[in-house]
This record gives sequence, C-alpha cells and structure tokens, in this order.
Amino acid sequence: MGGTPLPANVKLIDENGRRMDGRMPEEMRPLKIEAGVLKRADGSAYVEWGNNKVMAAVYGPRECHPRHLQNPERALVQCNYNMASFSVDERKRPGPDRRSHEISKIISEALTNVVFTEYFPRTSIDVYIEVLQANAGTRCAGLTAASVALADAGVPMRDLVASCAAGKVANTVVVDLNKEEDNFGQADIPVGYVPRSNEIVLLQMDGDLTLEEFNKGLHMAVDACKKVYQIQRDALKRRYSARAADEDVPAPIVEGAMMREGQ
Amino acid sequence: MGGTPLPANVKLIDENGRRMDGRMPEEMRPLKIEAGVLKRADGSAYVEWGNNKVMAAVYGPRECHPRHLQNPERALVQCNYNMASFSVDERKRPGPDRRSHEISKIISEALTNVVFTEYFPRTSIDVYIEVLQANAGTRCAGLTAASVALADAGVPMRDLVASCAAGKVANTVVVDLNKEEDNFGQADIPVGYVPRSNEIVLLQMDGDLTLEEFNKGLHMAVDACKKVYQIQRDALKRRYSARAADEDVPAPIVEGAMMREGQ
Amino acid sequence: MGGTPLPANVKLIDENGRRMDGRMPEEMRPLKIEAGVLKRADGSAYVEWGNNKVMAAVYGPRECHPRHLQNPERALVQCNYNMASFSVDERKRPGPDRRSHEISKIISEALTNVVFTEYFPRTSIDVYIEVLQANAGTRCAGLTAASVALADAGVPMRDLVASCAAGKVANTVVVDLNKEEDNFGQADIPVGYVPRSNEIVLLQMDGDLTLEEFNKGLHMAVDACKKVYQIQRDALKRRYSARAADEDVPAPIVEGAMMREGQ
Amino acid sequence: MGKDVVADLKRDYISKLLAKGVRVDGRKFEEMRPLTIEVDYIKSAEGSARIQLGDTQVVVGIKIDKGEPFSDTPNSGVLTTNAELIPMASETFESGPPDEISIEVARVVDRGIREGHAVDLSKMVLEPGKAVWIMFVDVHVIDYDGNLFDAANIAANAAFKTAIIRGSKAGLSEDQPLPVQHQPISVTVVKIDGKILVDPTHDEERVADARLTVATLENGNLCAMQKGLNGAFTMEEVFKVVDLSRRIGADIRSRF
Amino acid sequence: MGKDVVADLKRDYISKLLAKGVRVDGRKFEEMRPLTIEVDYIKSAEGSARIQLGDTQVVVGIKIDKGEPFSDTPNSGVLTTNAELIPMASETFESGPPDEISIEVARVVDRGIREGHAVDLSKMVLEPGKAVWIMFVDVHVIDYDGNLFDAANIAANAAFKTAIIRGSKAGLSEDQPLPVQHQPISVTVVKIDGKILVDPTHDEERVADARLTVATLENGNLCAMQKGLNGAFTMEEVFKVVDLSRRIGADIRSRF
Amino acid sequence: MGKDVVADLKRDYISKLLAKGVRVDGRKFEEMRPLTIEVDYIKSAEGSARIQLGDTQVVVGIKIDKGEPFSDTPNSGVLTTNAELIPMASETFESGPPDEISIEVARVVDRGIREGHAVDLSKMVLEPGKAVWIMFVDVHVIDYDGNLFDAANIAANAAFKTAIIRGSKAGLSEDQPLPVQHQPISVTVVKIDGKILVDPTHDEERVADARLTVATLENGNLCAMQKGLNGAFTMEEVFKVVDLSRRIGADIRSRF
Repeated sequence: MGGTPLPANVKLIDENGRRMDGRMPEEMRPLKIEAGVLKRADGSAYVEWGNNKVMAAVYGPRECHPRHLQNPERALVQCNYNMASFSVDERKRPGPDRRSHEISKIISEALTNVVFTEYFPRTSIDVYIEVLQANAGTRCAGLTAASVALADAGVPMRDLVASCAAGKVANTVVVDLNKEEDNFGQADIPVGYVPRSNEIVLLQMDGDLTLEEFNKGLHMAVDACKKVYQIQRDALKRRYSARAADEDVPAPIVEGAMMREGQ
Repeated sequence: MGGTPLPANVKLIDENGRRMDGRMPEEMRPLKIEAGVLKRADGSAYVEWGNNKVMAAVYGPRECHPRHLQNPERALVQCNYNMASFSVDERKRPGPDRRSHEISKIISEALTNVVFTEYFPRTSIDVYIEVLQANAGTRCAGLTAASVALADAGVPMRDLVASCAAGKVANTVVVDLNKEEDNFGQADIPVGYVPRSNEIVLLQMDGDLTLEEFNKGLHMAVDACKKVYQIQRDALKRRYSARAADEDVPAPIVEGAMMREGQ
Repeated sequence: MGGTPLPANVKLIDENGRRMDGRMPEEMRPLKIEAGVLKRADGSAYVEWGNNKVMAAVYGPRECHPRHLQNPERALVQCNYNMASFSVDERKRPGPDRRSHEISKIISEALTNVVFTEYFPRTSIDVYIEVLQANAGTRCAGLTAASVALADAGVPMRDLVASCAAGKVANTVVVDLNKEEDNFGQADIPVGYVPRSNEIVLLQMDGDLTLEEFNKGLHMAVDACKKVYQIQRDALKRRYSARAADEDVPAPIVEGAMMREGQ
Repeated sequence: MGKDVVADLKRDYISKLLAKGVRVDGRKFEEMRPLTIEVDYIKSAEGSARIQLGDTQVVVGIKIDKGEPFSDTPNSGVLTTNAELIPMASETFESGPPDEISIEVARVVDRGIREGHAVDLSKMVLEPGKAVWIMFVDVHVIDYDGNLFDAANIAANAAFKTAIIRGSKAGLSEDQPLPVQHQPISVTVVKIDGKILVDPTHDEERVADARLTVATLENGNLCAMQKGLNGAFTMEEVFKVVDLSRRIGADIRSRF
Repeated sequence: MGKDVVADLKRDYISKLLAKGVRVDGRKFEEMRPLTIEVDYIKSAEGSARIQLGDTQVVVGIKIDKGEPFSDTPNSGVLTTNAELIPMASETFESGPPDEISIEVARVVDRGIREGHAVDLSKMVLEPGKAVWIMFVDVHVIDYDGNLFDAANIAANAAFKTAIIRGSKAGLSEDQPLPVQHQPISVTVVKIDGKILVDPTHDEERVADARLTVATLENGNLCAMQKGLNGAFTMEEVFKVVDLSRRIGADIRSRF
Repeated sequence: MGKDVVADLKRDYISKLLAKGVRVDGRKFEEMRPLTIEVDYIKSAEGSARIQLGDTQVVVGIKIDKGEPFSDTPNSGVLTTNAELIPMASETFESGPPDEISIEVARVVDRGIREGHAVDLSKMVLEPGKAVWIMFVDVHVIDYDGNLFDAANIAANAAFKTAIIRGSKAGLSEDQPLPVQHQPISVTVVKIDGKILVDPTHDEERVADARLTVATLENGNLCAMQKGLNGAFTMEEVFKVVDLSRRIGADIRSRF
C-alpha cells in the first residue's frame, strides 16, 4: 500500500461503520457492464465501476505472432493491459511500464484458466484492456471486462472470471477499495474467481494482514466476485437479446453455451 | 510556422520588394545538382540548394526486408530521410524523430507515384536522404535529389518528381523560403510536382493563408518546380554523357527512356 | 587512461620499486580459477583476480538465433560481456553500453581464433561473461574465464586464450594494473595470447608510450599470459579429476585433447 | 495472397458503386458520417471528449501540468500532441512504439491546432522563461473505421472547449478555463477512380489512390494541409478540396 | 515438437513419482532445498549476498546513493528493485530488456520487502523533500533451477543484514548500518496434480499448474502474495499455503 | 550460399594476386589510397571536414555547445564521439541503433583523439565544475569502401584544425579557435595470407584474417591501438605495424 500518511481530517470509516463514500464494508461500488461496444473487435465490453472506466476488446482466435510463441496444442491467451495517459491525475507516459507488464501477465493466466484453449491450437486470442479513467481496482475491472469481451467474441469458455478486491482500511476489512482507500489503506487483495469451479485464478496481496484478516478478506472478496458475476451475465444476456433481434448476426456459440450451463 | 516574433531590425521584404537575401518573391535560391556522386549505391545525387546540402542514394530493386512488407504485385519504395546531427545550429540527436518519420513517409509516397513499381514485384527500392547542412526546404531538396538518384540507379520511372515550396512572409507570397523566412514567416507550402502529368504528389501547408494567397502560392510553387525539373534533367544529361564516355559502364535504362520521353 | 590527476599523497611506485599493493612491476595480482561452477550452463568458470570477480558460462554449440547470422560453414562464437550494476562504486545502469559492446566483440574474435568452429556449421557457441566485482582488468579476466568455460563445455579448441594487460604507471612499465593504477596511470595494453601458436589474438592500447615502452610492455604482458595459462590448465585438471571421480559424468572431449596436446 | 484477393474484390465493389455515384454506406460523395460528441468524458483529465464518427471512436484527453518552456519560446505554453493507435482499435494496429501512421496522425492533428492557434499559448505562461503550462493532447483511438485525422481533430477541438487549467497544480487557488481562441477544423477526402470522397471509411481508405486533409478557420482561412498516399491531385482538385473543407468545416464548427 | 515430447515425458515421470508421494530429488512435499548464504560477497556494493538454494544461485547487490525523494513522499528514502535474468543462468533466458518473468520476479521481491517494511525508509532521509538515500536492490540470477522468488527474497534479506550506508557518498564522515527492521520471508509453492510442493525446481515449475508465493513477517502477519500460472487454487489450498509460509518462513528467518 | 560462393571467388582472386605481390587496385602493400580533404564543408557545424580515401567518403562534423562537466572531471571539457554508419553508405549497413561496427569505429576514433590529446580539453572550461564546452565529433560515413577507422580519424583531425568555439553559445562576445595541440593519426592494416596490407578496401577487409589499427603522435609515441577480426598477429608483426604507422602517420600529418 502507498504508505501515505492519512491527512488529519480524513476518516476512512466513520462512527456508523460507513466508508468515505457512504458504503458499508462489504458493499461494492456501482458496477455497470455493457457488452459489444466496439465494431472492429471480435468481442468487446465496457465497464464503469465506481469512477473507473475500462474498455476490453478481443481479437481471435487468430494467427499467433511472433511464430515462436505458437503452441502446437493450444491457443495462447495474450492480454495487454494499458492505462491511457490521461486516466490518472498526473499524466502517465504512454506505453507499458513494469506494473502493466505484471498485470497483463496475471490477467492472461487467469483468463487462460477458463478458455478452451485446446480447441484452437497454434492460434492467439488477444485481449486488450484499456483503462480510460482510473480510480483503484483497475485490474479487477479489466479482468471482469475481459471475460465479458471473450464471451462476446464467441470464444468457448468453461465459465467467466469475476474479479473484485478486498482490503483493509482503518483496521477494517472491506471490499472494493476506491482511490482514497487504496492510498491511505493498510492492505489490498485483488481476487479473480471462477464461480462454477469455486476456484481462485488471480490472487495478489500487499500490505499488512493478520491471518484472520486475510481469511475474512478472501471470503469477502469471493462473495463480491459472485455479485460481479451476476452483472457480467446480465450484460451478456442483454447483448444476446440485442443480437438475436438483429437477424443478420448469428447467435454467438459461447453465449448459448453460457446460458445453458450457467443456469 | 515557428511563430517566433520578428526581431525589430529584420525586414523580410524591403521597400523594393526584395527579400533578405536579395531575391524577388518568385525567385528560387541557387540550385546545383550532381548525379552519380557515390560509388557504393546503385544511384545517387547531391543537391546544393541555397545553404542546404543534401545527398540521396538509392539501393535496389532488391530483396525486401522485413519479409512481411513484401508486396506480391509491386516494389515498395521506402524512403529514409535523416538529418545529420551537425546539419543544424543546435546539435540534433542522431536517429529518427517524429518529424523525420513523417517526411520519410510523404516522400516515399511521392516517389512511388512515378516509379514503375509493377515491374519489380516483391522487391524494395530503398532511398536514403541525408541532410548534411540544413537551411529550410530540406524535404523539397531531398525529394528533388531522390528523384535524380532513382534515375541514376536506372529505376524505370514515368517522370521525375520536382519539388519546391511556396510560402508567405511579411504578407507576401514567395517561393523557396530560406531559414530566416521559415522562422519568421507566416506560412509554408511544400509541393512535389510531376511535370508530365501536371499533378501534385506531395503537398503540405502550415501557417495562415487566405484562399487567394493559397491559390497564388500553389501556382508559384508549381512554376518553381518546373525550373527545378529542368536542373534535374540537366544533371542527368551530364551524368549520361560522362557515363557514355566511359566504355565500361552501360547506359542506364531509365535515362535513355527519360531522354526520349522527356523531350 | 582516465587522465585523473594523481592525488598528492599517492605514490604509484615507491622508492623500492614496489607498487601501491606491494607488487613488483612484473608481478600479477593473485589469480584463482575454478572450472565447472554452474549447473545449468554447458561449461563455466569463475575467476577471482585481485579484486575482480568474474563468472563465465558457455552454452552450445546450439541452434543459432537469429537465423540470418548462421554461417553454413562454421559455428559462430558470440560473447556477451556484462557488468553487474553493483560491480562498480557508482551503480551502473543494467544493460549493455558502448564499452561492453566493444569488449564483447573483441573477446568473441579472440575466442573464435582457438575454437574449431568448422566442426559445428550453422550453430552458435554462446559465451556469457558477468563481471560481479570490478577492479580494472575485467576484460582480461573475462577472456581468461571464458577460455576455461569453453574447455569445460567440451568445445574442441586448438588451445586456450590466456589474457593479461601491461601498462605504464609513474613512467614504469608494469603488468596487470589495478584500479588505482588504471585511474592514475599513463597507459594500458590488454593482451590476449595463444601460447601454443605464440600469437596475439586480442590487443588494445591507450595512453602514451614510447616505442621502447610499448615493446617492453608487450613482452611483459605475454610473459604474464603464460603464467595465466598455467593457472587455467591447473583449474581444468582439477575439474577433470573431479569429473573422472564422478562416474556419471563422461570426461569432456576437449580436456583430454588439451592435456595431450598441452604437454 | 488471400488478403490481396479480398482487397481486389472490395476495390471492384467500391468502384462499381462509385461509377453509379453511390458509396458503400449510401452516403453522398461530399457527406460526412453521423457525428456524436460527448465532452468531459474523462474526469481524471483536465479536458476530454469521446467522439464517434460513423464507426470510428476516438477519446481525446487533455492533461495540463506545470513545466518549463522551451528556451526559444520563453513566453509561450507548450503544446504536445500524441496519438496512440492501440491494437484494441483494429487488427492492423500493433503494440509498441508509435509507427508511421500514428506519428502522421499526431503531427497532422498537431499542425491543425497549432497553426490554427486553437489555444492561445501566450496566455499559458506562469513566469516567463521559467514556468509555463504544458498541455498534452492525447488521442486514443479505440475503434477504427477510417478518417482518424478528422475524428481526432474534432475531438481535440471539443475537448478544448470545456477544458480547465487546475490552479492547484501550480499552487494557485483558482482554476481557469483553457484560453481557447479558434477552432481549426480539418476535413479529409480520398480520391478513388478520380472521384473525391469526404470522410472516408477504413475500406475506402484502403483502396484510395490519394488522400488530402485541409484544416480551416472560422474566417475561412487555411491553417494546415497534408496530402497522403501514392496517388496525385491536380491543382483543380486541390482547390476543390479546399473549398469543400471550408464549407464542411463551418458545418462541423456549428456543432460545438 | 521435440521439446514438447520431452516436456510430456518429464511431466509423466514427475506425476508418477508424486502419486507415490515422492519428488524427483527425493524431497518431501513441504521441504525446502539446501540453502547456503554468503554475505558481503561483493565489495563494490554497499551490501550483498550470494545464495544457493539447491542448484539455483543468486547474487544480490545493494547500492545506496544520495538522490532526490519522490515528490509525494518527501520524508522517505527510495527503494528500487531490479532483477536481471541473464542468459548465463539458463538457456531459456535471453539478453535484452527485462521480460515479463524478470519483471514479475523484481516486483514480487519488491512487494515483499517494501510491504513488509524490511528497511525503515523513513530513516533514510538526509534533508526532507530534497535529499534522501536511494537504495537499489539488484538481483542477479547466475544459475537457474527454479524458485527465483524465494531465492531472491532470501538473498535480499541477507544482504540487508550487513549493508552499510557510506557517509562519504553524502559528504558525511561516518558510515551507518542500513536501518533494517523486519525480515519478510517469502515461501513459494507449486501445485501439480492437486499436490502442493514447496520450493519448486525448474522442472517442477515447468509442469506445474499453478504457483503461489506468500511472504510473512516475524509476528506471523502476511505482507505480500502472488499467484501465478494458468491453474487455480481452492480457498482451502490458499489457507494451507499461508500456513506453510508462516512455518517455513520462521525456519528460514532463524538462519540469518 | 550465393553470397559465400562470391566471397570465396573474391578471396581466391585477391590471394592469387597477393602471392604475386600485387593488390587488386594495383597498390603496393604499404601504400595508402589517394586522399582528398575538404575542410569547413558544413557551415552549420563549428568544424567539419569531408574526406575521400579511395572510394571511402566520410563527413565529420564538430558541434560545440555549452554544458556541464562530468562530476569527476570538473576542470575538463567533454569529448563525445559518435559514428553513424548510415545505410546510404553500403548495402551492408542498416538503419537503427548503432551496431557493433559503428560502436567500434566510434570508440577507436575516440581513443585516438582522446588519448593522443588532440584537443586540450583543459582549455575548454567556462566555470570549473559548472560549465564547460561539450564537443561532439560526429562521423558520418556516406560511401563505404573500407578502412573507416583511418578515414574517420583523418577527417576528425582535419575538422579540428579549423574548428571554432562560438562565444555566442555561452554569452561571450568573441569566438575562439579550438585548442588543438596534437595530431594523433591512425593507420590500419589487415593481414591476408600472412601479408600485411595498409589501408584495406572493403573487399580486402572482408577476406582479411586480422586487422590492426595503431595511432601515433608527432613525436613518434603510440597513443591508441585496436586489433580486430578472428585472426592473430605475431609479436614481430605487431612491431612491424607500429613502425608502419609511425612512418605513414607522419606522411599523412604533413598533409594538413
């Protein structure tokens, strides 16, 4: 955690147990997801989560470049997480930094877990996540958006990955930290969760937590992921209905599968 | 334009309508062109234009690298415009910057227009322009030199591209701005012109021009290009005579063609 | 040479002709070599030479990347000399600089001289030199270590390259300059020497030397190289004995050859 | 080769329609695609706009920070324009350092707003020669269906309109609006089979012979121009495009 | 394809042994490899350690120089962690800019020592807001047989122990020891066929489904965590690994 | 393979001629190619020279700007040498960051002029520790037919001769000549079939076994040396080349 000392007038948790933005500890920020927002990409999703605005796009399965990365037995899921230079208060230099390389890697790994990569040997499934406006929790928002974009692209998947963080602020375990809580908080635990297998595919932690706090936080994060999952599925249903109404567009394979399996 | 305010003692146009260096508005700076100045390149040309010194070299048609750029139906004309670090008052860091990338692109496009690229599928025709001494107008000088170097290399061409800029200084439309006029002037219009088709293949503009000024400037630039063209052809004729005198060297295909067609 | 002026209280050569660290002019710093210190590499050697600590590793002969560097008739010996960021007083930015590129090149050339590259067409023999602690003379230490690592890897060689520098400090020709002598000295002559052919395969010089001083320096450097050679061979003998004792590991081809030929 | 065959078929199809005076999407030759503009879209930016021009989507964010002037312009703020043609926007864009296309987009957009004096940089000086406002115009293309030049130009102009300079970034108590003074609007055409088409789609760009971008001001003056692609224009065609740009630019300007 | 066949055979071999409760090198599932630590190995560094964990060898050098603080932390020294997975260490590492793996190693090592407050950065201030000590932790991997996270973490902690701040670098007359306050030790496991294996070798890493690194402090608290690879963990498995890390971390800490 | 066959034929041809004591271009073994020098060729540079050595053409431009000294040499101007082996000069040069060859050329040229104290850097100090003249020696190779080391070295020495320090760049009213004090001239040989050939052409370089560059001063002292390529020299050969360099260097020096 940032380790920035808390200004005197800021109370992260008030006397009623409410957080700066009025939320209770287990309460997420408002989350809106819209699937199929881009024309050119094979699949896409837009996420507004609190003050985060994140876009995800999927291209593929397609020929894998560079060639030497091709896997003869499976598709490669390659995620590229990028923050727009204007997404943060102080302008960020364009291009990847070490943080974005790391996030790209762990999101790629989390998504690979749910994609039937064995169906598309030698190909690449490219996932692009653009953070347009950042307010803490962008990797969870990006992973959440990417899962929906993959489904929108018709990529066959075992399940969606839902993602949300827990954390500790003012010695209280909470979910879904906003920017102030992230800056002045004590710990952060981003989690990527696969509801149908009840497994964790993305997990990081930094800060200071007792064993008990960690256990509580992980449970709270998983519970929040389940709510995220519902919102992801609703977005895909809306997208499916919209598409079905448009005769020109065939129903995507995966959404059909998703609907069946997910019920 | 630079937008630098004009120093009090500088008069860009005097009471007789003459420019700082004594030229009249429609008068170009002295232009000397010499073809075939390098041994290693397949073709080359050296241009001294006012205080500009520019060298152009051509290699090819040759195998196109990287492979994925190969066009199965035509040759690729790839220009690389570069300013030597000592070509300007304040030393320029070696290597391409955004400006040189842009200039390379528009010169490549202008030259492609006149090369019979369909004769050499899958190949690359590489054009290197080195600005050794810069004094405004280097892209026009570079394009002018490159055309001659292509002809010197025997690359079959419909015609040469001749290039010169017009501009506006002290509310007067003039041709071929020098460095002071470029710094303190009001507009610049670099033009690349193909005399035989009477067409424009390079055109940029920046500054502030009324419609009338632009029209006048474009006409003046084209007229200047026609003068440049004559000097280009004279240089190639001299080169051709020199070569013909030397029995070892066969007459270049294109020059023969040029002479026939250009008369 | 650095050209740093000598502090008043420093005497590079004392009244008894001894150097700052007590050595006589023709005396090398203590040199220890150990072969076979890394598990993963095909061959390796560790050198402690005065206050230098240098590691060398060899991979290959193996497929040559990038492909266009492949030589259809011989192996390519590619050396990569690198200084760890903590190897010098002021932290060095990681990654190659111009100095390390140059040293990599001349060490590659010196080693190529003794390797039977014609036995392994189209392959690459990759030599990695890591300077962990630097105290002047790292290129000689690196070349010395690399030769032993090549032999340890079983790469067939005509001979080892032994390396040591001569130089001039306080108007005296000496061998094997240490850091202070390098900083405040007058000339440096790194030499790579092949004892069996009695030839020089690496040679540089900088500073100021009369013809006589250079001649004397070159002879002294070669004499020092002969001592280095003996220590290299002892290290390989120890390594050979250790390997022979371990039934699982076959005796390396080259050591056998070396021993036979070197006697 | 497969790619080329498709391109050839597309070219044939586009050409046949053009011969009948029709564009693939039904537009007239001199007609822009539908344009929607959303300003103040990015709260973390000092100014922003998301625009949709047909199926091309561009987000422009303006960041304004305190910094040092260039030594040769001590009495002027600094304008820097950057374009990111991120791979999200098209299968033809790649990650990595800006390529020729994104550099050309950035430079042509920059030329328009700089030479058209969209923002009065002389009013962005904190202490002459020492401290000025540095303005970054970042063009983020998220969906690409042609004509990035105009989409980015319009988005930048729209973003300027509501942009503010945050006083807190220089220890000042008050914010101030960005000193906007002009709206240099660019209009781009391509030439296919000798026909001039305004606001080309990606497919039209791919088969086009030549491209011309002209930026004009409120008073009808020209401030920037860029010809592209391998084809050529006659002088008459250039004057026609200049005329088109002045006319359509005025239309677009009225949208702000 | 040849490479994949070998990998498949290796996986089969490892799996069969694991089914019998045995690892290829004979270790128990929850057993670290032999660990040797040599501190003050590099005299040119302000602190250093060379450690050997099985056949993995890592040298960590600490450089401490005078510099400027970040503007948002005027009262704190600066910690920078860098990892060089040099090609000497493995045929799978390449020269060139840090790749994803070395970035992840650097960031996970950094997270452990930063979040675990291994060094009291508030005591590394020379003049608040102006001058602080900048500490570079450079991880140099010279022989790679798996589990770089823990090898580098342990080496960094060991190097801190005897590191000194050279007063001469800031014009001060006296050296001072690095203000070390905690020892955040990381323990890494992989999951193969549902089994949790501590301190994986390179071969085990290559066939592993998932990886989890947990760093803990003297008081048993957690300070950093990183899950890797395409596989998944159940919550129970996560809690088991946390427990393992606390236990084994205490063992390792006792070695300093 | 085609390339190698041609190379083999070239080698055979060169070898056969050498066996008869003849070089391809008719020169003696110890003979330089014709040399022409044009100074002050580049007006935008503070000093410059264009030289032609046989068919090798090099332009060297000297730029001198005000700047800061290195912290360990407060009383010395700064010399930086850079070589651009631009693709114009040869089909074997490529665009992009300097490769090994251009780095070696830059470093060997730099070594000669630095170690030979061509310019008295101690006279290029404006304010000790604060402001000095920074001199960039930029070597631009425009036509490449071998022996860049000597061509660039001679061009640099020639450019120094007439170079001026522009006072206006540091707010001074007067210009001053560059404080030139020595002329360290390098001479390069290659060894082919045991024969030592001075001033090799590109073809000779390509088939050469070994290369040696030696730079000497007016007083006959040695100041720099660089051996290259995979071949070897005996000590006697080295001494012979040193002797050649002193003799030919004096000839070249007399040309200035």
